[in-house]
Amino acid sequence: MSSKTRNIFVQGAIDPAFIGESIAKHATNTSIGGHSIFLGQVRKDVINEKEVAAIEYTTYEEMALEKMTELREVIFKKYPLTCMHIYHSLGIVEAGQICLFVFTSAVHRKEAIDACEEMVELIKADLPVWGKEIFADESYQWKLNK
Amino acid sequence: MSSKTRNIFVQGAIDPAFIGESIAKHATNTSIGGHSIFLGQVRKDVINEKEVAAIEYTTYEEMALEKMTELREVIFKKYPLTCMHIYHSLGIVEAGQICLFVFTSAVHRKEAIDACEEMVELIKADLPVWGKEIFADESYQWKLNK
Amino acid sequence: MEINILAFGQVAGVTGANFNLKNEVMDTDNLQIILQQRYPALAGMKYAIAVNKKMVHQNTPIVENTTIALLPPFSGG
Amino acid sequence: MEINILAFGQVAGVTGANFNLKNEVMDTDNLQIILQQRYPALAGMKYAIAVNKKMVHQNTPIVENTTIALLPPFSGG
Repeated sequence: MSSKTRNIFVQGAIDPAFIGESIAKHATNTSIGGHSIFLGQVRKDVINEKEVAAIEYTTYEEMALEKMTELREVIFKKYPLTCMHIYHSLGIVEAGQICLFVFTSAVHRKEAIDACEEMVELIKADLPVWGKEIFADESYQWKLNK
Repeated sequence: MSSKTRNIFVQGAIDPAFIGESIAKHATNTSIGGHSIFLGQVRKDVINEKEVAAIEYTTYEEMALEKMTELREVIFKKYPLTCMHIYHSLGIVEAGQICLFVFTSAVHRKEAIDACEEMVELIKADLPVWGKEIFADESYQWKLNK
Repeated sequence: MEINILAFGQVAGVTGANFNLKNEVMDTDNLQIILQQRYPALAGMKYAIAVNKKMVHQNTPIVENTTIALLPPFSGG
Repeated sequence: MEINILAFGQVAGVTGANFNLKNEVMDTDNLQIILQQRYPALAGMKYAIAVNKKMVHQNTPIVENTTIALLPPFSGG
């Protein structure tokens, strides 16, 4: 594999201030005309009368990072992006906190928007990550992606 | 018009730190599962060998705010959003800086993503805002949206 | 009847951002003819007309206390 | 041949995150039968098998030094 493998995983929630800082870093790239960002936030879903307090994420890291390199190549081949940054939480992320940050930038908005949406779908479908929904009483169930 | 008219305009560039803070505010809304954000950034395009240094935005504010109220209603009727926030710059925005911030949130990602994309297109097409591309030598030309 | 007209973008560069017409102006088609005579530089400049903050897509009467605006193609975002 | 198996999510809840099989394991179909015997709680639990970090979609031979992983449906994001 020729592409560099990047780590996308961060421990715990993704800090909104970090998202602001990531955006700010792109000011020096003056060929960019549009950024598209998707953020996944943990929902306090109510399941059988119990509220989800947090999701605990685990991954098969080696496989996930290989897969991400592959997915990045798919997206960069399909869309003329200036750049793409992806972060996914591991460990506990409380309801209301950010667990996924997908950030694409391109000269024109359409490419950034389409690439971001497609990347989110690929991550949900193909990345070996598991979410365990933890209820306030410490019982849990495994999250299912739609 | 029954809906409250909100001001979407900010003087100068939109600060990435403000974007981070806007995201952070949504942590208390734990029904949200996905946020979609579009950011427009001023490009240093080269036109006839001259670089765009900045865009100066002007608007017909009264009409623009009425139109935004109308566009908000269109989008909220079509998509089950939790919330939507829109900011557009007026005055000078330098190349590399953010001039448009569209931020949608929903229980499920699809609605947030589709609503954000549609709102961006509506803003580009229907909002009475004009951008004057100012070159380094202080000459200018009027921006054209595609 | 004196009508006040707002202009924006490149149109404002020709007419100024705010000006009055003392002519009798019947409707928006009539307005365009008058503007063309007064500001020859508008020739070939694309613009729409808003009457009371709504874009008009066909000839529209102009009555007392109407707010008229001349809007070149939008280029926000 | 002893093979080492990684398990994740709800499958790991049954088998542990990391375990060895000392049986002779020919291929992935064979592996599933062995796992089913050893861990009856896997019955009705949906999982895919990755061989050397690639998902397998059909029966695949298991040779020496193969990395096997049991992957329940992904639920990232």
